[in-house]
Amino acid sequence: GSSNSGGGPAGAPKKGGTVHILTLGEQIAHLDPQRNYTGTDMAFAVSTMHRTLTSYKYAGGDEGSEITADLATDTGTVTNEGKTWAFTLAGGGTFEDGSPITCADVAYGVSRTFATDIITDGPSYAMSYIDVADYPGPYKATADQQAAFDKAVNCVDQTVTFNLKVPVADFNYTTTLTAFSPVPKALDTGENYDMKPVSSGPYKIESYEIGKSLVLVRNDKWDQASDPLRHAYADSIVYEFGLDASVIDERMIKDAGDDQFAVSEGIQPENLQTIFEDDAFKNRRVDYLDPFVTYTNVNVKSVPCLDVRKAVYLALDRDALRKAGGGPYTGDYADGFIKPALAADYAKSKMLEGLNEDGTPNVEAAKAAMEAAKTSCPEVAQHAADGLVYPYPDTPVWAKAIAIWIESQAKAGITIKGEAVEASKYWPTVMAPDAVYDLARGGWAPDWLNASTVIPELFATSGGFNLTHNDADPDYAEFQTAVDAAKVNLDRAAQGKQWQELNQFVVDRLWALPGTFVKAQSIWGSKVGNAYQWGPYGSFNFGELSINS
Amino acid sequence: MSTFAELDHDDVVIATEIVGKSPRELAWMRFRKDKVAMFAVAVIATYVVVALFAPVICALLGISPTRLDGAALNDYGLPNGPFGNISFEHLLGVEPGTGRDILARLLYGARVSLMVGFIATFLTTTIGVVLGVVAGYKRGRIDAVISRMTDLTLAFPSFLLIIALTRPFTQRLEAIGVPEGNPARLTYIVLVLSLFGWVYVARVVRGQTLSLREREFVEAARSCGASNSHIIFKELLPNLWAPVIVIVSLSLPGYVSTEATLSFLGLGMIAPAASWGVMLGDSVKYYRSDPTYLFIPGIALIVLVLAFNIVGDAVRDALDPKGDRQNLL
Amino acid sequence: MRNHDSEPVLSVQNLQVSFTTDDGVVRAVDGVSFDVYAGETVCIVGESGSGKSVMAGSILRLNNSSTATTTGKILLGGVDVLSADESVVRGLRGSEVAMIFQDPMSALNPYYTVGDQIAEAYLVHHPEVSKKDARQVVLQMMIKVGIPSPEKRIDEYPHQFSGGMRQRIVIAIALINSPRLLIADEPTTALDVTVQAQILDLMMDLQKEFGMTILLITHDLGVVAEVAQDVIVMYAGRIVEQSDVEAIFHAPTHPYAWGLLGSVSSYGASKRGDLFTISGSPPSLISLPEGCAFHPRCVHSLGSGSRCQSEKPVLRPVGNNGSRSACHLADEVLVSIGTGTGAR
Amino acid sequence: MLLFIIRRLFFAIVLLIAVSVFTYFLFALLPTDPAALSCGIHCKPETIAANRIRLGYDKSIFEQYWLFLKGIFVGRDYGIGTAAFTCPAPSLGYSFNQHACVTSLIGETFPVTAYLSIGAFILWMMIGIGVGAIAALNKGKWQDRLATAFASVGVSLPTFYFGLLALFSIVIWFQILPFPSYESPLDNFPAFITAMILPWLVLAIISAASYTRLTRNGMLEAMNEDFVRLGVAKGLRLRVILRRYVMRQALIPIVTIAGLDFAGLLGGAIITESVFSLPGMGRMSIRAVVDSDLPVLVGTTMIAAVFIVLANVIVDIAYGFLDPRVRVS
Amino acid sequence: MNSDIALQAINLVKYFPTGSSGLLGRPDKSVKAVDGVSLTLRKGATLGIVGESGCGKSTLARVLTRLIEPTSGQVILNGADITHTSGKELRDVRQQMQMIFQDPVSSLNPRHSIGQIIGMPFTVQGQFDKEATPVRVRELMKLVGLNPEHFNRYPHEFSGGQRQRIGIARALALNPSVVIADEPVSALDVSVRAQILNLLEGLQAELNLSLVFIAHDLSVVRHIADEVAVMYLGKIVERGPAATVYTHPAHPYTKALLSAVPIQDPSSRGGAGRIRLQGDVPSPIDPPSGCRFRTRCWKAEALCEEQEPLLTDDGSGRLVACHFPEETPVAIGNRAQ
Ligand SMILES: Nc1ncnc2c1ncn2[C@@H]1O[C@H](COP(=O)(O)OP(=O)(O)OP(=O)(O)O)[C@@H](O)[C@H]1O
Ligand SMILES: Nc1ncnc2c1ncn2[C@@H]1O[C@H](COP(=O)(O)OP(=O)(O)OP(=O)(O)O)[C@@H](O)[C@H]1O
Ligand SMILES: [Mg+2]
Ligand SMILES: [Mg+2]
Repeated sequence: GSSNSGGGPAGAPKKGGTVHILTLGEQIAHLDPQRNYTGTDMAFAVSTMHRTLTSYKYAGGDEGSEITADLATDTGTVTNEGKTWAFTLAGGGTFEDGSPITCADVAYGVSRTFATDIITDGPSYAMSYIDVADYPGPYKATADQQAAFDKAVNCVDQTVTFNLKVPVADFNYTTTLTAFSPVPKALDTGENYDMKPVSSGPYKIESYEIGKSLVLVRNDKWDQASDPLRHAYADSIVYEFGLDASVIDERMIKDAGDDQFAVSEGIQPENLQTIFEDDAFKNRRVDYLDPFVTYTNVNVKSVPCLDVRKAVYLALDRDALRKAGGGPYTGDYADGFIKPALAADYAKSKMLEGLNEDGTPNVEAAKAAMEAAKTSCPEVAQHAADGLVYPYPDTPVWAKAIAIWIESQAKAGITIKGEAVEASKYWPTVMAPDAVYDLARGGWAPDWLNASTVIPELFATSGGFNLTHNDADPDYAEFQTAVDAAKVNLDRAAQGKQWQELNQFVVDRLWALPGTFVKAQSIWGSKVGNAYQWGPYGSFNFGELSINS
Repeated sequence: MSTFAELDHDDVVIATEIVGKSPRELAWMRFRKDKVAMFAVAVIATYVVVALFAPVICALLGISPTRLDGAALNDYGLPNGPFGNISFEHLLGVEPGTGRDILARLLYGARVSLMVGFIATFLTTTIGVVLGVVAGYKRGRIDAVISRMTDLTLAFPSFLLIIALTRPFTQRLEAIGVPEGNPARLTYIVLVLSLFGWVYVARVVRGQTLSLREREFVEAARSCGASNSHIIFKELLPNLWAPVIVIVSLSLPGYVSTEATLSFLGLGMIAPAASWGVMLGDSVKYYRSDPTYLFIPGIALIVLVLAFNIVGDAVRDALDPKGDRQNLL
Repeated sequence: MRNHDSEPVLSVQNLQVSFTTDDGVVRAVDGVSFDVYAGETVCIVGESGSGKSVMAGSILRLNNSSTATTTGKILLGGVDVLSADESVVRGLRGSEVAMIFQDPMSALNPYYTVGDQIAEAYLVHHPEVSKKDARQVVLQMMIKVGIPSPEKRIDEYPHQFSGGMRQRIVIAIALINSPRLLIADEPTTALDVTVQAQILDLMMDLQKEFGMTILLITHDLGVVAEVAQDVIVMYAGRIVEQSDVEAIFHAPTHPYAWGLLGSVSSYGASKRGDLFTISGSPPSLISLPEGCAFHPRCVHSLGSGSRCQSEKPVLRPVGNNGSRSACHLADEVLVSIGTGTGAR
Repeated sequence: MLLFIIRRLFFAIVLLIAVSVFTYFLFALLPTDPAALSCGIHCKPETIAANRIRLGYDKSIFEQYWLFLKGIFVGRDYGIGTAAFTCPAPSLGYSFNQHACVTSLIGETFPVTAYLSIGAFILWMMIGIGVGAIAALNKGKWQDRLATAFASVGVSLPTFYFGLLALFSIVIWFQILPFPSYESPLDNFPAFITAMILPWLVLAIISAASYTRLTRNGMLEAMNEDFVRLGVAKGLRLRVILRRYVMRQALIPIVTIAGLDFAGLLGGAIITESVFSLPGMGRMSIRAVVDSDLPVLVGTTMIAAVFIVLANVIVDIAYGFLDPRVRVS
Repeated sequence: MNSDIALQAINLVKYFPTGSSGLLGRPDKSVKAVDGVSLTLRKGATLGIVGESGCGKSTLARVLTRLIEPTSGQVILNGADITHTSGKELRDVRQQMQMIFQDPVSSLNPRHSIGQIIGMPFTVQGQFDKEATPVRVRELMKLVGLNPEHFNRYPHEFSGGQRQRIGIARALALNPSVVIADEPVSALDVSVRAQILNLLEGLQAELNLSLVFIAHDLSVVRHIADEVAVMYLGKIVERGPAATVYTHPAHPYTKALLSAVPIQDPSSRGGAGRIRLQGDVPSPIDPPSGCRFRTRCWKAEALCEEQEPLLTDDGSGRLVACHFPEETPVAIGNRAQ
């Protein structure tokens, strides 16, 4: 359970002031709603600039994970056995130029997702769900293609209807993504929309300089009455980019000047002791479970031997890894890939026998497993002894982690060949179809509170983040069938059960080795109010931050 | 007149009063008098020896640069004891996060840092001296070509290029058979440092050669029928050691420092290998929670670089004592 | 020696200059005393390294290096230069006493026009004069030292001048304040003979015009013969002989002076007349031979165990023409030369 | 003189073209595929192909270079269909990562780098020459030793280490300055100064070192010049001699090197900008390296080269003004 | 070809390109360092060449020794044209003809011991022999009056005169028949100068060398030369038997040069009839038209500007390039040779 607390002294948040966000990033990955697909950035964009059809409640704790209407009047109507979803706009919303938000703007926004040659990096749900073929996006579409799209996503008055290829039980969760935000066609600048998207929320961009700052000011065309969710306490929000991680922590600890009005995006492991051992920070720090689960993918194709996978898992010094990340603050040892926060889908799974609960390696058991492997699959065992290729992002943190891997696996007679990959190019590199590896790290947060955004994504061949090559496993067919069944099950409780079983199915086969249910820590300035962690995104609800004078 | 051969027996008497010493010996004599410089030499020698025998020393002390010591860390992953857990077991404490022994990592790191420094210096010096001498001596077209190469090399923002090309070129190197990982990276660093570094050596050497070649002993050698290679290698080169030694001693620390910077940027050595750069880059984060760690690699580097600088200055003074003649002010 | 009624312009008394070096103490000037009287031209001759320049430099305290030790007295118009305040010495430099150095190529500041440099020397001792007036003075001076079209050349830089012309500029700098004493340290050695002749003539003309006293350092005896009244011969940091010019050329009292004269060829002599040589080379100033520093090269040396090898000769009057000599055997040498048996 | 300048400029342009060719081909032939990198986690072969077209890497390298060159003079079009747009001349390309024309990106970041460079340059010249002069005037005394040590320590510290150390100690331990946070001097001058003073100092101290050395040696050499002796013999004051005779000569080599160093800085003080979070060109270029943002990389490299080459020309011309001997009549 | 002639130069010209123009900075002017010089050196004789600084003496020496290629003209050594030899042949030429240099400091490699320096000719000629070479070097050292025990010493340990002896020993190493000495005593002290002059003279007699002796000071050449050539601005203005030239110079320049040398006799001070030349030597880049000396010549007339005087025999075995030479007394002309 997460200890999610609201920040600052009690009492209703006040209006006014400037909130600062300190970050080491050089820019917001994407401000273009259709390209925005990272937790923090979505929390930021949704709460300040990009209203969506549906959203999560603006609250901390479990309540924050509840779906609610935003632009729409309700959380959507589903018909046609889950294949048709309709949302009616509540009306009254306006863009920053004063023009009203219409159904056409929503449809246009969605259509942009399809222009993959410009609109990169965004989620692909629209493309996989919406029932249209060969649509190249609005920029290049011929009239026919556009007409086909308009049929799939059609507007009648202020009601937008999505016609889907497959039944999607929780499509209204999908629409919480900014990819379903409206974009006024007349103001679309394509490639450059990323730098200055048109706001539909309470704030708009005053200036944006990559590597320096993003300044949001109040959008005077925004009407509180039309927006049931947002409060927009602060007068302006300033994102400060490109700061050194240590410097951010230091500024937060020092809490001087404008930094009293600042929040940062996490605490470096080396400073956790300072912040969590000192009561001076009691009211402006939080330690919470964020949506992420970390794990290690095993390439089932190149390590087609359960004994070897077991040996690796048993030999792994998870305790050392956790310490390197800040001890218990790194997170809890995971027992699978579904976090307890996904209450409907989570059940404690039965872990590998011999795995120490305290995270220390069980060298004896690992050696035994290796011995067993030498008879059950001698070639794979030899491969493990020769060296398992493990690409990792070339960062200081990972430099230590890989050292721990190498050192702890060596004790069981397993060699790890670390391969440093430039951090920014890590994912494209390991996800390339021809990438060579035996082990690969993974970390996943569900897109919404349904393991349908976890198990199929991570372990089905169609999943966007399957690094396990598990189709080489003879059991894969069985798994696939079960996943397909679970996906279209409209009975949420029964579906949850199916996910639980599938989770156990993967844990048993060790297609991936569960790591931790990640915990995160945050600190905010002493004058910042309303600093709660927003569950679905695992970050502050930036738009709701307030300033206590 | 008596025969001319007899003329000068008095000369002989006088000349014997001068002690027979080669210029090199004289320089060495002067150098030896500089206590600080001798100490610096001792420091460098210690570094080299310690780096060479790192495995032996670690074995003797029972430490290892890779062994994890979770017991030396607290729950936050920070060293348990005061001063970064300096103890008998870990003479310089342990690395936060992993508990690896800092002394052992420092010793092994010295190998990388010194290797980069020495090899890069060797390469730059060799290339620079050869091209510089040839350009200065041959003049004409060869000089023009080398000078244009120099101009072109200098026109590039070298550090940016070094950074930008690290990954792709390491991959290229791996593709052509350099062992993956650190060997490839080391090769790259050394090569790229040499690629941009030779220019400075070549410029100095060319300038020196230009003035040397006007000296009559070069002409004398030619008038005896000496080949170009004889003149370059036997006549000119011995006279270039002085400036070259000075450049070497001043550029070597620069290379060590650049390696450190690349490592800091995550372009240096790959885990679990240690290099001072990796350690420096890592240690700066701990200035609050483990300041001891912060200072250890920093001091190690500064002492080395300082030693080289002192030696470089002293060598120059020893080789060129005329700098002492300050007549007026 | 001529009689001098007046006070000497320059009186050097027991001057010693030594430099501490890595290899030992260099006794560049080792107890030198002499007087220079108004209107005279005194030449100092001696081999390279015999301490001429160092001695000359001391007169204006130019050897202020941290490694130099200077003792003795140098009286310039009643002021002891060696103990005087820096400001007093600065007042003397360039106004009372001016210097010309050997190498005109490097003696001029390459970064300023020659006009500026001459004017600078004038203005520093005439702060009340305006730049414009100073320029007029400089032009006058340039005409005096024989620089053609000075209006044009005044604004040129030293590198645009030939060696002879540069030396003229240096002379202009030296003379612009009409100094009482001009110290010229080998002013013509770096020049060609034809130019050397021009410069010497110029200096002598100017001496007449300004009534200066000149202390001329040279190692060219021809030059001495042309201009000197009094001659000082230095060897290894000491004065070995001081005589008037006639005496030096006709009756040298020191074997070194004698050898120096004999070893120089003059084009009047005929071919294949073997030159007399002083064998060997000058001693190291760090470890001078015991006794007379010249004895290892001296044809008259009395051999081992003699005074020549054990006792430092002092400079003393010899003969009857006012010469002073620092040779134990001065009188004998004089006689032998007189009879012409000294030459081998 | 005019002909000389024209000739130098002509060579500069030739050199720049060579640099542009080298840079362009070097980066373009790298094995990394920017198209594959631009779509992150969700790369599918079709997306990569589409991206390649979007980024313009589908064209041949020669065509790309031609477009690049043409862009400099007439601007360049990007995008497709209704989403097309233009980067006006002089266009150095378009950054798909930063969604901006490279020229305007450089226009935004360059002032920061320029302020940083100019301030640091002034400071380091003052410190370097001042300390060097003190050393020269006190040769062999403790002041000299101290200055030499300063010079050695200065060059021996890697910028990132010294920078962070300075930042932590001055801002955190001694709390003398607030955390630097860049503001344009036109908006908030005091904030600008407080943000810049530390990076200025750090760069200054690191770079001043070699100037201390140069000044010291240059002055000592100058003091041995005959013309300085003549200056003393003229009766000039020490101050005048130092200024007009000694410094004037010692400064000439310094000007040469300072010009090039300054140009090097203008090309991006990469590490300093990163450590102090200054939104300058250096940090932008390192970001471009990380993102494989080739247009920005090529652009910044070119700009840096322009500065270096230009500085060379200016230094050459300045040389003529400083040293009348070099002046071409 | 006269077998009595050791070295002959025929109309030698050496121009050094200089200056710059155009975008590419190609040289557009040239220094006319040697401009049509013809010489003959008889076997066993000494030819003195005098002239002021920059008149082209060293350039001439370097062209003669083939250290640089002449722009035009011919060099003939012992009957063979060596103007364009190269490779092996050139190396043989180097054996026959050697050079002694002006500066005793810069002509010896400070990093080499005396043994190495004097042995260098053997090394570069490929005649180095572990046994024989050191013996020969010691012989040479003795020959020039150096202590053979100093074999392993370095140049900086020797005085100027001794260094010049080292240079001479090196020049003699390969037993050359012709030696060209480029101002070998100019940098030496008066007292040492005489030693070297005597040494050279003695060696020449003993080894039957043919010697070209270059100096800028007529009085030095006087003692050693049989014949004297006077150079002015790249050209020879007067050439002839030493006795004739010294006692009865025909060219005004020679006359001026002689009279400029200070006479070592205080009694003849301020003597009448002394010629003082005005001004400096003009630039060799664009020398005066006609007679090059006319700008400084007190006899110059319009003819001198228009027409270049040719080097012509005035009947006494001496050649002079002047439109208005001094008269040569016939008696003296006959006395020579
Ligand atoms: N600053 C110094 N430090 C050490 N030794 C010095 C210094 N200045 C001069 N000497 C030495 O003092 C001696 C006398 O030198 P000085 O320059 O006076 O000779 P000189 O007679 O002028 O010779 P020259 O004819 O070559 O000019 C020389 O041996 C010289 O090396
Ligand atoms: N390599 C060269 N390039 C250009 N000019 C040269 C070169 N060598 C000599 N000169 C010029 O040629 C002319 C003759 O020079 P040279 O050295 O032969 O004169 P010199 O008579 O030997 O003079 P000195 O007495 O000074 O040695 C001079 O003007 C000189 O500047
Ligand atoms: Mg002198
Ligand atoms: Mg010459």
